[in-house]
Amino acid sequence: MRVQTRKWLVTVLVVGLLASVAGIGGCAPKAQEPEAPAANEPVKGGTMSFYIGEPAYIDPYNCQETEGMQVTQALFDSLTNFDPADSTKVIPAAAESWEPNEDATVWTFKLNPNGKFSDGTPVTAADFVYAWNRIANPETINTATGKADPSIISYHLGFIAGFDDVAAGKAKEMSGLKAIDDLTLEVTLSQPFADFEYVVAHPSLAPVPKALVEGGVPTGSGETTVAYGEMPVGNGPFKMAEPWKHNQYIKVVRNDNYMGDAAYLDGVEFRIFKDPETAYTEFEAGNLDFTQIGEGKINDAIAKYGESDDGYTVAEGKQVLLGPELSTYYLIMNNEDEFLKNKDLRKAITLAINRQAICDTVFEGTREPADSILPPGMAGYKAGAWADSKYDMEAAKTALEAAGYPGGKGLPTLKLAFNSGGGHEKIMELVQADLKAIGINTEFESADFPVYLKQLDEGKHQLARLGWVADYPIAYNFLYALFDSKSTDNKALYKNPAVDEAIKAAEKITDSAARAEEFAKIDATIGADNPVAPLMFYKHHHVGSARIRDFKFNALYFGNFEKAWIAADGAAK
Amino acid sequence: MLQYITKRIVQFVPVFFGVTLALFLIANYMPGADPIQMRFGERTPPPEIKAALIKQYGLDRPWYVQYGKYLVALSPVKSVNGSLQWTGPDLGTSIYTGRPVTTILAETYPHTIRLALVAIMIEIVVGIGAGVISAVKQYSIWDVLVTLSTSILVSLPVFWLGLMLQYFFGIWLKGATGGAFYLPISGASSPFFPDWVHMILPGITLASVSTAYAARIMRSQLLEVTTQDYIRTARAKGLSERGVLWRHAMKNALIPVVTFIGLDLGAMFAGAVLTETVFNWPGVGSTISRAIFQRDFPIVFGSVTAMLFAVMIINLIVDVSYAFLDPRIRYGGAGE
Amino acid sequence: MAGRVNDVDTEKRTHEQQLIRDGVHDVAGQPGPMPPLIEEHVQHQTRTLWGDAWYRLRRNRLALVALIWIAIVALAAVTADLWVPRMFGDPLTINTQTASAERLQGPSWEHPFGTDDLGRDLFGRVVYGARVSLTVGVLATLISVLVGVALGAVSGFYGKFLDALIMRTTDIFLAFPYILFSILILAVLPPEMRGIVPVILAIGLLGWPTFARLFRSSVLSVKENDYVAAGRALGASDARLMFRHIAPNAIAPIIVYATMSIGGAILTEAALSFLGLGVQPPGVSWGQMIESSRGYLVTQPLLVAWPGLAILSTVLAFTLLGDGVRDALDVKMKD
Amino acid sequence: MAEHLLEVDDLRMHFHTRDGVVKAVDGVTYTLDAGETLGVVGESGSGKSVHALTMMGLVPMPPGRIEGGDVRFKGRSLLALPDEERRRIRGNEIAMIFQDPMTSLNPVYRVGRQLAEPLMIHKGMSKKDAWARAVELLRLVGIPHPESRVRDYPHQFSGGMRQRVMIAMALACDPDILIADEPTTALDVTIQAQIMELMQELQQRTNSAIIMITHDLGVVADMADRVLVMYAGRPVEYGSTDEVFYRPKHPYTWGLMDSIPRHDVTTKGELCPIKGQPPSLIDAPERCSFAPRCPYATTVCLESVPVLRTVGEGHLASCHRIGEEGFSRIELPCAGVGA
Repeated sequence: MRVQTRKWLVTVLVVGLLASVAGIGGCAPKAQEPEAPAANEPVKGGTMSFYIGEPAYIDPYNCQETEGMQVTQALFDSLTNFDPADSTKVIPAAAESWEPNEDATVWTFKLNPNGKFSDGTPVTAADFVYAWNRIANPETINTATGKADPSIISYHLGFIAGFDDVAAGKAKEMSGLKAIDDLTLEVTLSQPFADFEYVVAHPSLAPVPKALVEGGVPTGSGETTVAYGEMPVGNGPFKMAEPWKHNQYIKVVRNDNYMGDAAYLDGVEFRIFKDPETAYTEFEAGNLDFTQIGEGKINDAIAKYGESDDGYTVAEGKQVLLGPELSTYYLIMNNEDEFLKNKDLRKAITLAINRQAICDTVFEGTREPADSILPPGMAGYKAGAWADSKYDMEAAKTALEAAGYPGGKGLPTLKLAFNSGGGHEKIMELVQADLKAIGINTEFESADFPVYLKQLDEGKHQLARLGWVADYPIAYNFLYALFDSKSTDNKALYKNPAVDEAIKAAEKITDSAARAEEFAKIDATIGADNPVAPLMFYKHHHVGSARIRDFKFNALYFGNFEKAWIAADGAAK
Repeated sequence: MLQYITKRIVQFVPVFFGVTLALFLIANYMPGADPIQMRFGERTPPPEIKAALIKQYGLDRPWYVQYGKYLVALSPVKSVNGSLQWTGPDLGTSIYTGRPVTTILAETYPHTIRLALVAIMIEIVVGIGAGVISAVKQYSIWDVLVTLSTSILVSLPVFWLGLMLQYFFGIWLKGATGGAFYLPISGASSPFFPDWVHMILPGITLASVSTAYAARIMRSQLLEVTTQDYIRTARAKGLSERGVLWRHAMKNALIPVVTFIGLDLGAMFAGAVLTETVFNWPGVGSTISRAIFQRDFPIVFGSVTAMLFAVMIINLIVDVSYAFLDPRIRYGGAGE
Repeated sequence: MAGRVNDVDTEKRTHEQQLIRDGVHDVAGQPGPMPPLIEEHVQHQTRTLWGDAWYRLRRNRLALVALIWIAIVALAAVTADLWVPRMFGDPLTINTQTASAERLQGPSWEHPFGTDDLGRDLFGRVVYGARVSLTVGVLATLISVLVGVALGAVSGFYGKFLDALIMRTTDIFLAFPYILFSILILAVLPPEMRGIVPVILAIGLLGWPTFARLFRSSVLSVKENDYVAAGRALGASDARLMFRHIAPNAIAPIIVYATMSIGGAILTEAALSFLGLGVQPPGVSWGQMIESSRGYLVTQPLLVAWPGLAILSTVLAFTLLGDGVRDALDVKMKD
Repeated sequence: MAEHLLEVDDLRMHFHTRDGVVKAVDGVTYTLDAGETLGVVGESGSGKSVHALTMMGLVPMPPGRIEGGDVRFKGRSLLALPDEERRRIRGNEIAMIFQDPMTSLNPVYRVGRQLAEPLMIHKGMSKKDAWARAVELLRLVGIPHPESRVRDYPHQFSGGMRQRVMIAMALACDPDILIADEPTTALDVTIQAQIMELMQELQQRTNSAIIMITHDLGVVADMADRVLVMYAGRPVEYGSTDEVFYRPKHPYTWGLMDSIPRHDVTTKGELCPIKGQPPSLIDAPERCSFAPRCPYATTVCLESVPVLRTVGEGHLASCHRIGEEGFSRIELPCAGVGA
C-alpha cells in the first residue's frame, strides 16, 4: 500500500512536470468529461474512502453518533433494515420475517438461517439476546478499556419488558427477551409499540458474538488479539481489515461469509478527520470518495460536480447529494418562562423568523424552511402542518400586540442561547436580526456544548436552539420525545395531557397508514400551540467522487456500501 | 551537575502541584457544565444511566478525594495484591469516549513530537542560518530582508498563516498546476502522500514564529558577541574572519539561542493548539483544547500532567546542554 | 599612583555642543568658568532622557510609519460610528430580506473589501474589529503591566520569602502554555460572562509574570547603584526610594516590552476568538471574522485575508514601534 | 636614513557614521625601532587606541575608513597588504594586549587552547606541540602550576593572572612589536606594577619593540623611551621621554602634568585636572581642537588647525602660540574640582 502510494505521488509529480513543461496544462479532474458508455454494469474491486469524524465507539453496544454508526452499519446487520429505496419502510435483514401480536406488545422475529458472523460462526437468536442485554446492563464492560462503561443508547430498548430492572441493576437479563430457538427471537414489550420494527433496524441493536466480545478478536497477524471494541466482528457485508487506527482511519473489507449478496467493493476506508472542512479539501484534492461539503461551498460544489437527481444517490456528474434528512432544526421557547408562556408571544416569534434567509445565506439554499416539526419523508408529515411556521412580519407584529407587547414594548431582552463552535452563530445572528425587526431584543448566550446542555437540563433557558435527528423514520420518535410531558427531551417544557394521551393511543395502531394519519393530527395539535419554532429541515450536503457508482446515502444518514461499486476506469480523481 | 539536576527537579515539584491543583479547583468550582450529558448529545438519558456514569468517573466525590485519587493513580508503582508492582501511571478514562487517557496520549504524543521535531529542525536550520547571515552581512540587503521578514513573522497570527498556506499550497497551487502539484493541508497521514509531506505545512506554520525569534536572537547575539573583547583578541591573534566567526563567536552566541530553542521545544511538546487545530493535526494540543471544550477533564488532567513532565524533562536537557556549552556554569561560579 | 587624565566618557552630542558654545564665547577673554562637570552630566541625562528618546524615535523611519499606522487605525476605530454606516451601510446589522442578494460581493467602490456571507460590508467590519483588537491590546497590556510591576517591585525590593513566592508563581504561570491556560480559563467561565471583558482579564492576568520578572531584575540591578545606596544612607523611605529612584530607572524595559505586548495581546485575542472563546457575535473582532469565514477559504479567500491583514499590519506596527522604542531608550533586551 | 622597524606616516582613520564623520585618528606620525618603547598618552577618545587598532587592521570598515597616510612595517606598507598577508603578521610579528583581561579571553574555551591557537595558525605547530608550548608560555609569564592551569577556563583565573595569560598569548609567536593597549588599567595597583615589570623583563629577553598605550603618565615615565601625546585624534606633542617630561611645550601636556601628583613640587599639593571634556570628533571644525578647554586659547586658535613643528631636539609640538612672545606656562589656580 505504502509503496504504491509513493509511486503514485512520483507519477503525479512527473506527469505534472512533463505536462507543464510541454504546456499541455496537466491533468484536470475528468468529472465533466463524458465517459465511454461501457461501464454501467457493476464490477468488483476498489476501495472507497469515506469521511467520518473520530467515532466514540464502533462497538454496537454503545454506538450513538453518526460517525461510529457509518462503520457499524457496514459491519453489522440488525434484525431489519431501512429500505434504501424508501426510508420510511423497513425490509428484512438478519430477520427473514417478523410479526407483532394484536396490540403490538409481543414481537416474534425469524432469523435468516444463512446469517453468519464474518469469522464463520452462525448468527443465532441467543446472540441478539446477549447483545441487547449487554446494552441494557449498566455494568457492561467496555472491551477497549476493560472498565464498566454503561451504554448510553439503551433507551432503544426501553420498551422491552424487564428493561427497567436491568437498568436499575436489579436484574441481569431482560425478562421480555427470549431466544425460542436458534432462529426465533421473541420480544415482549411493556407497552404497545407498533413502531418496534423500525427500532430494531437500528445498527446498534445488531447481534454480537459473545466469545469474541469477552475473549478478544484475533487480528489475523500472529497470535495477537485486540479488544472487541477496537475490531468488532459482525454479520454485515464488510469486516474489519485491521484494528481501528484512532484518529486516522478504520478500514473494512468485503465479508465473504455474508449471507446476502457479496459487496462489489473490496473495502471501505473510513478516513477520520477532525472537521469536515479539511475532509472536503481532501475530497477536492481527489483523496476522498465521499464527504460533507462545508458551509459556503455548496453552490460551488454543485457547479463543479453536479447535483444528484434524487438527492441520495451519487452518479457521475451528479455527485452532490442534497436530499432531505429526517431531522429538524428548531428554536425552543421555554413554555414555563415568565414571558414565553404567553402563546401569542411564541406565535409572534415564530412568525418573525425569515427561515428562507437562513437557508439561502448560511446554507446557500440547500436547506428547507421548516413548516412542521416532523420532517418530510416521515410518515405523518404534512406540508404546512404548523400554520405559524412561516415568515410573516405583519402577522408577527399583530401577534406581538395581541401578546401585550406592541412593538416589543414591555418585553425585556430575551436570552438567545446556543452552543458555540457548532456553526450556529450565523443562524442565531439572523434570528436575532429578525426578532429585532419586530421589536424583540435578544442577547446571545453561547456556551460550550456540555455547559449548554446542562443549562437546558436545568430549564433556565428562554430561547435556545436544538436539532432533533430521527433514530428511526417514525413520528413517534419526534412527537413523544419532544412534546410528551414525561419526556426528558421535552426541553420546551410543553405540557398538554391531550397530546400525551393521543401519542399513547396511536402506538396501539398496528396499521401503519392509520398510525401515520393519527400522528399527523397530533402534530397539527401541537403546532397550534407553537411550543417551539421549527426553523428548517436538514438536507444532505454531501458529495461523492465521479468514480463511485450506485452509492446511496439515505435520509437517515446511512451509506449503502453493499451496493456501491467503483467504475473500473475511474481514476483516483 | 547532579546538584544542578536535583535543584531543577525540586523546583518542578511546586510547579507540578500548583498547576494540577489549580486545574482541579477550576474543574470543581467552575462547573456549570455537564460533561456526562455531553456523551448523549442533545438527547437526555435515563437518570439511572447518567448516575452510573457519574459514579464511575467519581464525579460525585469531593474535589480533594478526586485529587488524591488522581495523585495515587499517577504513581507508576502500585500495590497489587499486597506487593508493589510496576503498573505504569493511570490517568483515568475519557468521559466522552470512555477510552483510557494513557492510550489517547500514546496515540497523540507521537504526532506532537514528530511535528515539534520538524519545526525545531526548521527553526535550527532556517532561524540560525538567517540569523548568522544577517549578522555577518549586517546592513546588507540580506540583513534588511531577514530583519523585515522576522518582524512580519512574529506579527502574524499563526492560525491565519496556516490558513493562507493552506490556500496557496493546497488550493491555489493545485488549481494553477491543474491538480498536478500541491501539498496536503490536513491530517497526519493519507494514502496519497508519504507522511513527511503531511508535515510540511504544519511544520512551517508551527516553526514560523519561533524561527523568526531564533533568527533575531541569533543575529543580535552574534552582533553582540562580535563586539566582545575576546573577538578582538582572536582577530589580533591572526585568526581568519571565518575562524573568528565559527571558532570564537559562534559558540558564545549559540548559548542563548540553544536555550531559546530548547525552551521552545519544551513548549511545542506541550502541543501547538492553533497549528494543530488549523491543520487537523492529531496531536496533544488539539486533543487538550477539544477536551477543554468538552469538559473531558480526565483528558485535560492527563494531558497536562504528561505535558508538564515533558516540559520539565526538556528543560532539564536544555539546562544540562547549556552547562555543557558554557563552562562558567559547569564549573560553578559565573566568573565575577 | 600616577594621576589619571579626566576619564569621564560621554559622547552626548547636545552636551558637546553646549560645551563648545560655552567655551567659544569665552575664548577671546579669560578662560571662563566651566560648569561643574559631574552634576551637569547627570542633570542633563535626567532632563533629556525622554526627550532624547523621542528625538531618536522620530529619526527611526520604520517606527514612525508604525506609529502613524497605529494612529490611523485607532482614529478609524474611534470614529467608526460617524462615517462607516453612512458610507458603507451598517456592518453590524443584518437585513435578512436583502442578505442573500448582498452577500459575498467582491470589492467595489461601495464595498471596498466586498461583503461577507451575511451581506454585511467587510471593510466596515474590519474597522469595527479594530475597536476590539485595540481595546484588548491596550487594556490587557495595562493590566499585565500594573500587576507585573507591582509584584515585580515587591519581589525585587523586599526579596526573601515574598520574592520566592512570587517567582515560584511566575514559574507556574510560565510552565503552562499561555494559550491553553487562557482557553481553560475562558472555557470554564459561565456563558453569560463571555465576551470582551473576560478576554481582557485573561490575557492581562496571564501576561504579568514576564513584566514581574523584568521589573524585578531592573529593580535588583538599579538597587545596586550608588545613588540608591546614597538615598538610603540619607534616610529615604522605601516608598520614596521606590518611586523617586528605582522606578524611573527600571521603567524603560517595561515600556519597551509593553509596546510589543500590545501586539502580542492583539494576536492572543485573535487566536482566542478564532477558537470561539473571544468576542461573541454579534460583536466583531478580527479573529472571530477569520473563524466565521474559514469555510470560505476555497471560494472567497479574501474573506479570510482581510481581517488577517488587518491583524498583521497592526501587530507589525506595534512590533516595529516596540523595536523603535527599544532602540530609542537604548534598552538591552533579548529578542 | 636607516629603515625603521615601524614607520607611521600621517595615518588618518575616520569613522563615517550616521551622525557625521568622526576623525578618530587624524594625522599620526612616528617611527619605532626594535627594542624601543613608545608611550602613547592621551585621554579616552584621543585616538590612541584606534591608531593601534588601525595598524593591526582591527578597525571594522565600514564604518571606519583610512583617509590617508601609511604604516610601514619592515619597509612594507601594512595598509596595502592583502588581508591574508596582514592576518599572517597579526599575532605573529605584531601582537597586541588589551585593556580588560576579564573580557579579552573567550570564556568558553580553555586557556591552553587559546594560547595554542596562534602557534597553530602561524607556526604550523601540531595541537600537542602547541599545548606543550602553551605550558611553557604560562610558566614564562609566571603562572604557578602551568601544567594544570593550562586546562582551566578563563573564569577560573584572577584578573592579574588573566593579563599574564594575555601577555603569554601575545608573546607566543615572538612578535617584533608588542602593542599594549592600557594593559593595566583594569588591574589593582600592586598587580599593575607586577605586569609592567613582567613586560620590561620580557622585552629585554626578546628585544621586541613595545607601543605602550596609556593615560598613565607614571607608566610612560618609567618605561618609555619616547612619548607621543595625543589629543582629539591628533598628536600634540612628540619627543623623547626626557624632553617631553622636563620641557613640555603644549598646553595640553602642561595640563596632563598638572594632573599628576608630583613629589618634586611641594606647592599646595593640589591636583589640577583639565577642565571640560574632550571634544566630539564628529565634524570637528577646522581649529585647534584643544582650544575650547585651553586656558591660553586666543582667537588665532579658532582659525586653523595647528601643525606639528620642531620645538627641540627630536621634539615636536602643535600649538599656534608656541614661539609667541611671553607664551609660557603659568601657574593657574585650580578650579576646585578634585580628581
